[in-house]
Amino acid sequence: MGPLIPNGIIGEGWDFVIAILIGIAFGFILEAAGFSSSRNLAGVFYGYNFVVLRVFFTALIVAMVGLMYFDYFGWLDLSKIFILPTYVTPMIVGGVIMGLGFILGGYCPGTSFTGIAIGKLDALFFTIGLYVGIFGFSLAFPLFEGFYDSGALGNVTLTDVTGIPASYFALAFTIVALAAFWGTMVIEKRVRKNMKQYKF
Amino acid sequence: MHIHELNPWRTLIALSIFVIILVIGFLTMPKPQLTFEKSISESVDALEESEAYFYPWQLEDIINDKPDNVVLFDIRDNFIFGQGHIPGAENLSANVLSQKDNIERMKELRDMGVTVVLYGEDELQANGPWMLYRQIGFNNVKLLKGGYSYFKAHKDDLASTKNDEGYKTGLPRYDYAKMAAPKDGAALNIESENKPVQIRRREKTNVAAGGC
Amino acid sequence: MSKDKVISDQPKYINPYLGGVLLGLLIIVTVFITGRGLGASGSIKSAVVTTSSTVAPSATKANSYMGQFISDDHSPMFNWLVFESFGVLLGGLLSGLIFGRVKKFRTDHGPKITSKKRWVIALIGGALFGIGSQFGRGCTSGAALSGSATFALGGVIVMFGIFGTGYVIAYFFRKLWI
Amino acid sequence: MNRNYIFLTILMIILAAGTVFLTMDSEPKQIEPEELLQEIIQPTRYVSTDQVAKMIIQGDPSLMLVDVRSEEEFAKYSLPRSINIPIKNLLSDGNLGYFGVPGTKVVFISDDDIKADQMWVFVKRLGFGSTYVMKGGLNCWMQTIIDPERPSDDAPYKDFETYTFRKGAQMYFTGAGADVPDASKIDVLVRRREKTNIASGGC
Repeated sequence: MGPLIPNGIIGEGWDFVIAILIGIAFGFILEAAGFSSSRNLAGVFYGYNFVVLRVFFTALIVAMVGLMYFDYFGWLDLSKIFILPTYVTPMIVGGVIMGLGFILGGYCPGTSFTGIAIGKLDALFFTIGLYVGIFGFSLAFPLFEGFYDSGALGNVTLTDVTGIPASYFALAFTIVALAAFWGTMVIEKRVRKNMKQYKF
Repeated sequence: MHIHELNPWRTLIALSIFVIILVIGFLTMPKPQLTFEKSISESVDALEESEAYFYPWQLEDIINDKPDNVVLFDIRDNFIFGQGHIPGAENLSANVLSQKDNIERMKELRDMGVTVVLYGEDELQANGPWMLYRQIGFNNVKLLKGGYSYFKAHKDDLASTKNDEGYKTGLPRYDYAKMAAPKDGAALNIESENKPVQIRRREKTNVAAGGC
Repeated sequence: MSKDKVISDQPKYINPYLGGVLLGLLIIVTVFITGRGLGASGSIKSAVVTTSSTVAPSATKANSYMGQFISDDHSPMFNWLVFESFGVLLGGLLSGLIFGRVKKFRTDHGPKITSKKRWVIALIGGALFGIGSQFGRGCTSGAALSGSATFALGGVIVMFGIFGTGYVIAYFFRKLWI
Repeated sequence: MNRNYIFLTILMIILAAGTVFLTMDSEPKQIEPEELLQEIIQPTRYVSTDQVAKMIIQGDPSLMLVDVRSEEEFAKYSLPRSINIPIKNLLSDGNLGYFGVPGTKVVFISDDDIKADQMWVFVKRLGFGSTYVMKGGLNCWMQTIIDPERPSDDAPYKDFETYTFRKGAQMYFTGAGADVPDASKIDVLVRRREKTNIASGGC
């Protein structure tokens, strides 16, 4: 049955309507979960607020498990969905740079949009920074064009690389995530004892 | 300080909805009527089992005694079946094999321990359906060696076919290499010398076509 | 005791696990409908390409990076991710209105830094994130979350890259936040 | 309240563990038995020896002959341009890579047609299309192509056409520099009539 649009069940014309609706839901969830505050987001690295870890990993395991069931029911053909292409070294470097940007900026692109929506100036500056960064990247692109395309493995999944069935990864991620949830609950309590209240 | 809602009851509701969707998925999942019981490699090996075949000389007992534990199914179509078939055989045309009630019938026969013998005009015709039944777990289904045409040719003396090679398959009937070896032109043309034209009454229309 | 009372009067965020479950379901729905996951940084890229090609069309086309996102049929803004990001803005606004968090412009910053300093740092952080997201083929939502959810190797690499680095260097930037 | 979290944790682990059992049965991709049965009862998979001979002579690049006999037998005699995949080796040595190539027609060959048909069923079960069985197998090949029987003189004209083609094919495959028995008829073959039913006298 699914994915609906690539399979032509929903016409291409609905693409952008659906995009807006999905975006609204995405933005609502991010904002409602507290992702519109950079202090909440940065808290994950300092142990006073693990909301990022909780939302992120809960979403990850629910989506992973759900997609596997959907595939099994025949509702969704996992072989037809878009798999992010893998470029090993650029992705590691990109991840490291993004980690640095996350600590400094306190947002990631999606959350900065919700921050702007409720009037956070730092979110606005972060978004401007994003714009500047991507523009700078484009201008300097010829310098590292070779590096950008290095380590290409194509659209591979974990199963393609390791040969281990996807379900084992889903189970492993779930167990690690749940353990992290219980662990961070304890950490958060301890760290918060010494913290001042902050406004949001 | 608690800036997040700590009570997880809404989470529980959300996850329950997710579980309900999954349960619906399980319930509405189209359950296949048939599934492959044997893997490909198992099926390849199973082709060697002699108990999977039914031999022409075994038919004699069936025709004379009409035992309850063996059923003959003729998979040719109804019209050809009407023109002649093995005595006691039932017609089950290939194109109705996958119909639900026929599958049910096959399951019943399997559960009752009845051996089902499939045959077609020749062995080839029934080969596919027979293989499919074996692969989906009907181990009581056998294939009649030689098919109906062999039976028809030998129906008066089935017992003697025990020693006949005629129905066996998978054997070279010629020495291919020798036969296909380059010949000189003369040898080839001996048989094709023009004979004087004789007007004869043809016994069969397609004799000349040289069927195998 | 009184302090707790003040807090309980304030609007709360939803339970993080509820947010997670909903977000997970949203990813499933998104993949189910569109065959691909969520994303955010792609819309900024579209904005960059659009402004750049408006200001200097030929230079943009000549740029080997931006050039690949230009097509003659339609503007780069006419893109799935741009519409989705627009929806994110609306959704954030909606949630802010419902929970009473839409107020006048303000800045979140750690207790030890000023708002102005926070802006500069946010700008630098954003720029870094922008560069990183191009190398990583997506940001936290596009690559790390949706990518990992579809078991893509790249998504997992980016996810560990971001959070791993974050924890390693968090100590050096603690003054910004605590 | 903590009890609820424990409950959520357990629920999530059960859901995730459930996925491990889901994927157990979806090993190599194969078509549903009903679909296979539908394919099996179609007689369109059979091609005659004449058709195969014609394709070989014309050098049809889309033709791939797969001989399913044993290696020894294959070594003794095989059709030109055929490859050997005994049924037992179907799943090994990357042999599956030969099938499902767009634009090719795979024809299975064995001594008679049963083994080839069995191979066809397995390959079909794995979901590959464009596969055929040479009816009658090599025995029929010998009878019709290598040693064709002259039709009786009052046989229909079509039989003679078939015979002429087979005679030409005989020379092609045995490499005999024979005199053309009836030169005008061979011309008919050279003109490559696409639609004639050379299969008329078949196995």
